[in-house]
Amino acid sequence: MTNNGVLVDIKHLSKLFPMGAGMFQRSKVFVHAVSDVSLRIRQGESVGLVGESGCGKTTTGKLLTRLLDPTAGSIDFQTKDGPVDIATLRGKAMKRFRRRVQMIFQDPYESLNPRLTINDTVAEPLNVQGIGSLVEREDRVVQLLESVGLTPAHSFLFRYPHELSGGQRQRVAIARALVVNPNFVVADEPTSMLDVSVRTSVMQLMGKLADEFNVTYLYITHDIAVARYMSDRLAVMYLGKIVELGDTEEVLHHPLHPYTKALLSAVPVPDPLHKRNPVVIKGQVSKPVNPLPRCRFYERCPLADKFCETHDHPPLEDHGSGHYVACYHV
Amino acid sequence: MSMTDNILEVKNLTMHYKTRKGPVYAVDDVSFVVRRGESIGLVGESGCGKTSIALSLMKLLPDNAEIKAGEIHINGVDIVPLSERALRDIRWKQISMVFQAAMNSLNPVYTVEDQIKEAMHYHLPRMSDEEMNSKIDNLFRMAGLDPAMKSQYPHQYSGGMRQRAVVAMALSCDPNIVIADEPTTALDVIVQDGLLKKMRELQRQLNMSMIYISHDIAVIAEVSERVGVMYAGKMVEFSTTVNIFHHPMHPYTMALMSAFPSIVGEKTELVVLPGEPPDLLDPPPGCRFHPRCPYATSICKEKEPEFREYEEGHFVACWHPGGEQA
Amino acid sequence: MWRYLGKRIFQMLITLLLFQAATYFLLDAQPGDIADLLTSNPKIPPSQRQVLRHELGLDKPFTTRLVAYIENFYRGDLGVSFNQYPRPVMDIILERLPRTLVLFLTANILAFWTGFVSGKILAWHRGGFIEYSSTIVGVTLYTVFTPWFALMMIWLFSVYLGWLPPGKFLDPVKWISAPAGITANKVFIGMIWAATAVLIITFIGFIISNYLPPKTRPAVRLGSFLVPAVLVLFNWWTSAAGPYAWDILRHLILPVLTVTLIAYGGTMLLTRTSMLETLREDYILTARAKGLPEKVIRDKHAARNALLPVWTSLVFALGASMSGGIITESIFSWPGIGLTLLNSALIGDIPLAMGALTMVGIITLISHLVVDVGYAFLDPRIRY
Amino acid sequence: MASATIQPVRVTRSALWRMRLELFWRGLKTNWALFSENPIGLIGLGIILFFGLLAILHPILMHTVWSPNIYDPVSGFDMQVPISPSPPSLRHLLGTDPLGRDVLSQLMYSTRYEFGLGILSAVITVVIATTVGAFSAYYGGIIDMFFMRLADLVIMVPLIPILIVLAAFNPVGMIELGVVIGLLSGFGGTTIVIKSQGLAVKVKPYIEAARIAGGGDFHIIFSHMVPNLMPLSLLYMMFVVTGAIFSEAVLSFFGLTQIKMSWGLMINTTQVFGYLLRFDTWYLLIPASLAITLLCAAFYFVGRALDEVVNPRLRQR
Repeated sequence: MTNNGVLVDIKHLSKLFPMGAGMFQRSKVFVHAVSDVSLRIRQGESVGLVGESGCGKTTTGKLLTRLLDPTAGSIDFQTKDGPVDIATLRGKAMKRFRRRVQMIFQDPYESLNPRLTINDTVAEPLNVQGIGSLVEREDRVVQLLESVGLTPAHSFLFRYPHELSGGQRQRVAIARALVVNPNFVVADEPTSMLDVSVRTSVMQLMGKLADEFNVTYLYITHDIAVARYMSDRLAVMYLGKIVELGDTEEVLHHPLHPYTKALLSAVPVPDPLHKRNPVVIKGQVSKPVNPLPRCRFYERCPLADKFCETHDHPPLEDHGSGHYVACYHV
Repeated sequence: MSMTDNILEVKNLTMHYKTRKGPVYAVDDVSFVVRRGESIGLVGESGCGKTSIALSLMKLLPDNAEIKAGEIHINGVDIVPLSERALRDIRWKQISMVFQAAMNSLNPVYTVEDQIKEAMHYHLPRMSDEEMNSKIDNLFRMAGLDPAMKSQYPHQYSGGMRQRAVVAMALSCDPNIVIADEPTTALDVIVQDGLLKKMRELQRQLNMSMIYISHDIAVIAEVSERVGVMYAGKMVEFSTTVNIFHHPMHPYTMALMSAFPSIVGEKTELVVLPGEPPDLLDPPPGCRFHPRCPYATSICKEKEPEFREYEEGHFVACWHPGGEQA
Repeated sequence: MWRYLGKRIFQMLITLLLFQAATYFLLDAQPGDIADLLTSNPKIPPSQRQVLRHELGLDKPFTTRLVAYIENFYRGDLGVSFNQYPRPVMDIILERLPRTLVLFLTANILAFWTGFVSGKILAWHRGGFIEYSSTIVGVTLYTVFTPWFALMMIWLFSVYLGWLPPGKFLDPVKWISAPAGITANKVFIGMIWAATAVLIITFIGFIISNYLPPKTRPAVRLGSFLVPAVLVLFNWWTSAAGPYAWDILRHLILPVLTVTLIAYGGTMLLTRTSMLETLREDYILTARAKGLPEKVIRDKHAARNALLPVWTSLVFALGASMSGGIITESIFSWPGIGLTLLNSALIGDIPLAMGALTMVGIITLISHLVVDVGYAFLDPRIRY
Repeated sequence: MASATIQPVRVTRSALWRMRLELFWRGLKTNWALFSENPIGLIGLGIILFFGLLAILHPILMHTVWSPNIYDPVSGFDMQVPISPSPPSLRHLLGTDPLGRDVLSQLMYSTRYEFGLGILSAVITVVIATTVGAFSAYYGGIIDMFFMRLADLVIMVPLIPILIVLAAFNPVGMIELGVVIGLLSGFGGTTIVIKSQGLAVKVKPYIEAARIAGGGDFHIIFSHMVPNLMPLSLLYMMFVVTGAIFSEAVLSFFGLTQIKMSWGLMINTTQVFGYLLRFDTWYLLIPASLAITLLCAAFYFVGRALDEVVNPRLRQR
């Protein structure tokens, strides 16, 4: 693979949502859901995107699957003919893109159409893109259902989502995402609605299928403990910005950004004897509505000073061995 | 142990829901004791009967639910046979509750102050208006909220603030016991951490008993002194938190511990617990956990294990506690 | 709030304009020109026909006439009735509007209040004989064929029991000997003012009573209703118009009762459903956990929230009630807008029919506005 | 790719539709099981079936037992009945009307047309409301604004007054009436309800999943949105049937329609000949009025019961 095996190259990606715009008036107020995010995802790795609700992680996922169009910046996706900016895709090229990028959603009760059978749901990407003959499609669906552990597959084909448990539904959703053999899958909190015992098996299944199908994951989650097990690298988002990025274990054990430190010390630990560091930040996440040109974390940061107040949001800089941090005080 | 030390005693509580397909035993023969000033955790997966226990403790059961057997002693009084009128005086005054969805447990058309005051009006009729106002201000400050916010409507609060308001409301009549049913499920970690710390602090400060209910064992580890583990309507293990986390005896508890990811310590392989929790309409015979249990033998399929004390203060319902072969 | 109100009123005017254009177009495109109808009407003297043609501008193109019509409407001129020539349509409508409004408002307020209270109580006591029988009553009232129901009311109260007059606005025999100053409309308007005054004083009394200690509340509320009511009654009793007012009142009772009952069923059923849904909410569980008395949970927590969807559905309920009102007016020969609409339509009096239809539309539009604005007061989550 | 060690059992094309039929049947059965738990719904269905039977029976009776000259609902006349209207007798089970026609025959004959009218307007309403609602919700913007303002305009005037004016100046029969009622409720209130439901469907993740699967707008509207809006449309269909039958009866009662025979017209005839407020000629007023009320109530009952099937939140355990 050329380009050092980079599969997705996100450059200065921004997404602004207008607020309170009417039919005939243009809004002057914008929510900066994602602002100037750059990230490279290499072929075969799994990147975890963590942050609190409203930090822009889901918006990033939607931009990557082109459910939303970016306001600025580009997403270059590696294809046979070299990198292509997905925002420019139209028609046939768009359909080809749909075969290569898929998504798994958070809520297994809402992400499957209640009026479609499991067969119809899993075969939908094949049907709408006209891949294979009817018989081939069916073989493929059966094969996928077996792969995600729904056996015997044909006993599931003609059942409806409401006849399945949460874990089984999420397996169906995984099968649907993988049925077109994609290279890149955006998984948006795929296990947050599942119970502990079921969650582990779905996490393990996703790991197994990543090797089997040669899939690259962007794993979006608010649960850092889960992200630890699902990702090789970790990107921490705060108010539309990536504030820290690096090898998962490195970030967990040596967090550099004050926000990451606070976040990690707030995560409860399943060990009553463990003593956590106290959380030092105050206040709560607000919406990034027309943010001032300074560090997004300024109001809550224990290290904030005059320099932070007068300078724009700090750039994401390498602090050795691929550990990037966006802070003036590191 | 004398009666007064045990603020709450649950004995052989059995409760079922009548459904069109037959009775669902959501709580089956559950016994435990809560001491004064102690915090207890109830942990289990969805549908294991945690919330049903909470609702039984307040006797706030839906129409199709019925307590079939057992006793619930609050301060020495069995509330199971009590009339609705008599229960009204016990609720909130002796035992109050923080519900799972704070978003929905506040009435959207009244101010938060209104909703706190109305309970105080009924339970503390001799309190003057000024006393009530200063008490609410105090409660707000204790819960970490600005008292100026009390005259706002619930929709003007953020998720974390709303849950704090609900905690303030639960404490308004100085209850002996507070049940918190998944109080932080919808919250972000930093907000969750703040709220849990606050609740723990208040519980110690006011010497209340608390019952935390959660599916998240990490949260339970943070807040409780003793823990009960529920599986399919049964309590399978009950002991001190340290015992449960470091010396679990029931195979289900052991499986839960090794399936739960943590951000500290070595990254160990998570162990998958095969299968899914049973359908309570048709639970498996014998031990309810046997179809998923790696240690199951023939006796597990036939006879239900007794919930008994294997070590001092460590109760387990299993034929092979600790996984050893019997 | 004011901005929202302004926006809504502007929207309403646009809708009204479009509506007028649509109806004008529909009626203009009729087979048989207006001119034909006009010239064949024997009540109009031949010498007047050409003048009329010119006055109505029937020779001009459609759009010009439409613009002229709408312009005149905003000047308060709706043209001249064909049938009651040369009486202006506006005159007829203004005479009949109060009669319809009284019927419509009284019946709907009564129906909403009783329907809400009984629906709330029914939902609280689920199951058993009372629920089933009242559901049947509710559904019967909701689905009964309105003309038949009105006829049954007449049959019961005026033919069989003989308590009330079977229809019409007043008893002509009685009014022949009326003194010169007393006309039907004058008396009726006087009655409306009196009733409004009583209502306003009662309303103020209720508001004031909320700030008083709970023990004195019932007395103040009762007083604020009884004192003005007795005063008004005494005033009518001594006045010469008294007996005539009583005659109108007697004629009013049966139509009001009929429209009330028709509108009652829907509100009652809807309140019941809405309550049952509200009772499932978590805040009801919280209220019960707080150990509040049943009545407080029902009235303060459940019913207050159940009111919201019932109130929104008023948009449709008022429309249905307007339809029911027209039917009722015609069965009782109650000379309001509904009867005017029906009669003018039947004899082809196009200007009058259009005027009446426009009036029905305006009443509906205003009630939609009232519903919307009322909702903003009821739901603190809505702030415009 | 996974190694397919397990030989999958192929469902061939011919078996596929059999499978779908079976699924459909199974769905029908579970829905019926839910519906049949509701006594009110069953009563409604019973009444509808009873009237359906009356409608079917009429042509059969006309061809066998009833002589057309005597029993024709419009032009029949019985020489053996001396005075019309005549009270019920063995020959005329519900008596004869002021013109000497058999009331029962009129009642049965009209049933067919009432059903036709109800179904016609309901189908028009459902097709329009579902399509417009789905498109409005999905595209939003200018399309949505246009249809919603149109709906505002349509619901500005209640159904009965607008129909009175329309019918007074145009010749209106059953079909015209059905089309007009269908259009008015299709573009009016029903669209608003379906659209708001459509907005709830539009934001479901399975719609996004369908887009990521590569589905276009039409695919999403017709395979995901419409099927999820259908149950609600079906429910409103029942209420439209009620509205249509009621409106026709009112208009015919006022004598505004060009319909030869209907329940409303039967009452109109009674009124024209001055028998309305007489209790001795009850057979002229009550059968037709009762038929209108019962059939309207029946469809309303079925709608209410369907509501509990469609909206699980209303279901009692």
